[in-house]
Amino acid sequence: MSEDTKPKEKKLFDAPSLAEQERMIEAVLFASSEPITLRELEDRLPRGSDVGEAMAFLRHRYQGRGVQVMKVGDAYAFRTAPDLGFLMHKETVETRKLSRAAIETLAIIAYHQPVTRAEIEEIRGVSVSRGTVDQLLEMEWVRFGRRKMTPGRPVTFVVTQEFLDHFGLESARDLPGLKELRSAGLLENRPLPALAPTVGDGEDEPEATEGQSELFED
Amino acid sequence: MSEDTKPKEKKLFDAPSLAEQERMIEAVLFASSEPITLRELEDRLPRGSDVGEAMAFLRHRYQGRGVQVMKVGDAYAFRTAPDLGFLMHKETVETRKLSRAAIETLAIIAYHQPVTRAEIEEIRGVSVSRGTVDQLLEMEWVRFGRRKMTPGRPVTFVVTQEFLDHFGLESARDLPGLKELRSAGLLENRPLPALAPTVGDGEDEPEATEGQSELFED
Amino acid sequence: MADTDFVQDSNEAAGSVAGRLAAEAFIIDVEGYEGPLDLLLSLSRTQKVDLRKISVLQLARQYLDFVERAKALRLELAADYLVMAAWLAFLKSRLLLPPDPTEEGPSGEEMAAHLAFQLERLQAMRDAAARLMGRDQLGRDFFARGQTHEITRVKKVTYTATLLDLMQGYARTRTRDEFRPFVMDRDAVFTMEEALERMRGLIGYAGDWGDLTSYLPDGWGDDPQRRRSATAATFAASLELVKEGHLEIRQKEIFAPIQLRKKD
Repeated sequence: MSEDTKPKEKKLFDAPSLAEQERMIEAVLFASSEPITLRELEDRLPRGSDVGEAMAFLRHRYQGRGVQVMKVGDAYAFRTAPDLGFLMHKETVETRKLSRAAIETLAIIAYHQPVTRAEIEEIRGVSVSRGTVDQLLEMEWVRFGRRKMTPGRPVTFVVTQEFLDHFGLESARDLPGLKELRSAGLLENRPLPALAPTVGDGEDEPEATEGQSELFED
Repeated sequence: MSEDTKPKEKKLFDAPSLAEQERMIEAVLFASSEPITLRELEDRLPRGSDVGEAMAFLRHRYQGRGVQVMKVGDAYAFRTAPDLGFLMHKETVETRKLSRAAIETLAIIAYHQPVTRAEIEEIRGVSVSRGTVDQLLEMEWVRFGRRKMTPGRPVTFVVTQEFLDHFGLESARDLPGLKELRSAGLLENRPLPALAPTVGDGEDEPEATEGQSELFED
Repeated sequence: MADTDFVQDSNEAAGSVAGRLAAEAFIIDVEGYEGPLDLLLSLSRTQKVDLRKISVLQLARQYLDFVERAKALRLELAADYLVMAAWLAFLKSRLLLPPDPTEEGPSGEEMAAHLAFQLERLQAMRDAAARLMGRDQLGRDFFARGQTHEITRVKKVTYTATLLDLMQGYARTRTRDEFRPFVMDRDAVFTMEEALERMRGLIGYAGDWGDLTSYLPDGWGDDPQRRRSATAATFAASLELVKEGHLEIRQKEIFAPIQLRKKD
């Protein structure tokens, strides 16, 4: 009898219980900044610990939990359960006004669709940056239309259903025409800057208005 | 029949099961080294989650484990069980050596908060060097509290959540021996008899009790 | 008692090696105290009693002895040590002399009680500090998650524009073509081009001198603003036609009517 119990006692003295070993592994794994191998665990835990078995228990314990013990190469680490990865992203939504260039490009696409980049540039009188179009595409307000049957077969842009939804339009044809814009006073709002390019050198006019507004500000 | 099942489905849709909420909290808490408030958890979890209840389950689950859910102020964090500290790599720990003056000042702030510099000086009997308070502020163990409603409206100091977190305290009320000190009158800021020899100018004391009640408010 | 002996001892030993060593130790001690209260607390330990039962009178004597010794050794004591010495000397006299009923201010006992309270409170804070530092500490005894998976903050920027923005934007791009017609649409403006076109059609019938005003288009003569615009445009157009050699123009005197006729 006593001979039977002796080795057990000895073992108990040498190493903590398996449950305790499991706790230890849990703590070490948790606090470590890198995955830990069984070898390293063995070095850290009291001598006589059966790290492999304790690890098996621990892995089992975390099965189906929000975090799991994953094997990374021959090391182990706690990892968020894959199905909960979405919790690790925090989305902050910030609403910004669309840039003037983007609005103008969007407007041209809406009024002239399907329209090529070259046509947009011709209407705007300036080149359209890639970023501007990309942004509109990303917002899903604009998408690619059919290619034009002209030399080079350029792609065209058209507005999307999302665009129409956003602006409360049933179709792009519902966009107010120039006459309506004018009668709504929209063309009168900024006549001088808009006039600038037509004047020729286009430098006198904007300066003039700037000068005036400065006068008023001062 | 269909009317019976509808509300259930609705609820299922609104929020995941409590077990699932627990998993989610577990994942979020595990991922962060900083304590997270219930409020923040609520923001992260699907709407309709009962974060408080899920937290209670989670805390229970980790009782006695190698890692535990600690309450820090009104936030929660996973921390390794204190009894397993011996397993960790000590060399990674470099707690800044605090001077005796800094430690004393910290204790005075913790036990007497909110406390003014003059009050600290009165208790210690020496002037508090700027560096001492700066160090505590820099460590984020101490921050400015409300100004006192006494002449000069001096600023006060209080301890922070980081302080609580560092010392494993749920709240400032759990400071060791706080009750005994209070009942022995040692947290009072007694008015000095005339000809006071001490550094502090001994502001009058409606604040002494106010300070302690604030401990409970927080 | 013991301490007065001590002082005498050191006085006797002054000059000897032992005395110098004692003096050195004393200097180190002085530097080791954080102010008078710290020194008092340290001195109070020699009484080996509970701080509540401390003899403040004895403590005052100990302190004053200390200061005397420092003076004897010509040590510079900080001012607050001397202030405390003065206060304790005063306290000592109050405690020793029978209370003077005419005297104002706190009694010796009250002052002594307060000093005892201060010492006890300082000691309590020191104990509290020790207990605090003796607690399990984060990063020393318990640990935070080593491998954090901090929340990636996805900043999602949504852009908005109103229909008005869109229309204004379009208007901006289109005013290049449309602005000029728009100006002409203003009904009070008669442009030179219009006048020129009109005049070209009319000069064939202008065989004799006729007033410029008779060439104004119908309906432009009544409203002053319209008349002004039409007159100016017609006059400019006339000059253009004169330049081209189609027309002659004259004016008899300043402000007299301008007259035109076809040039053959």
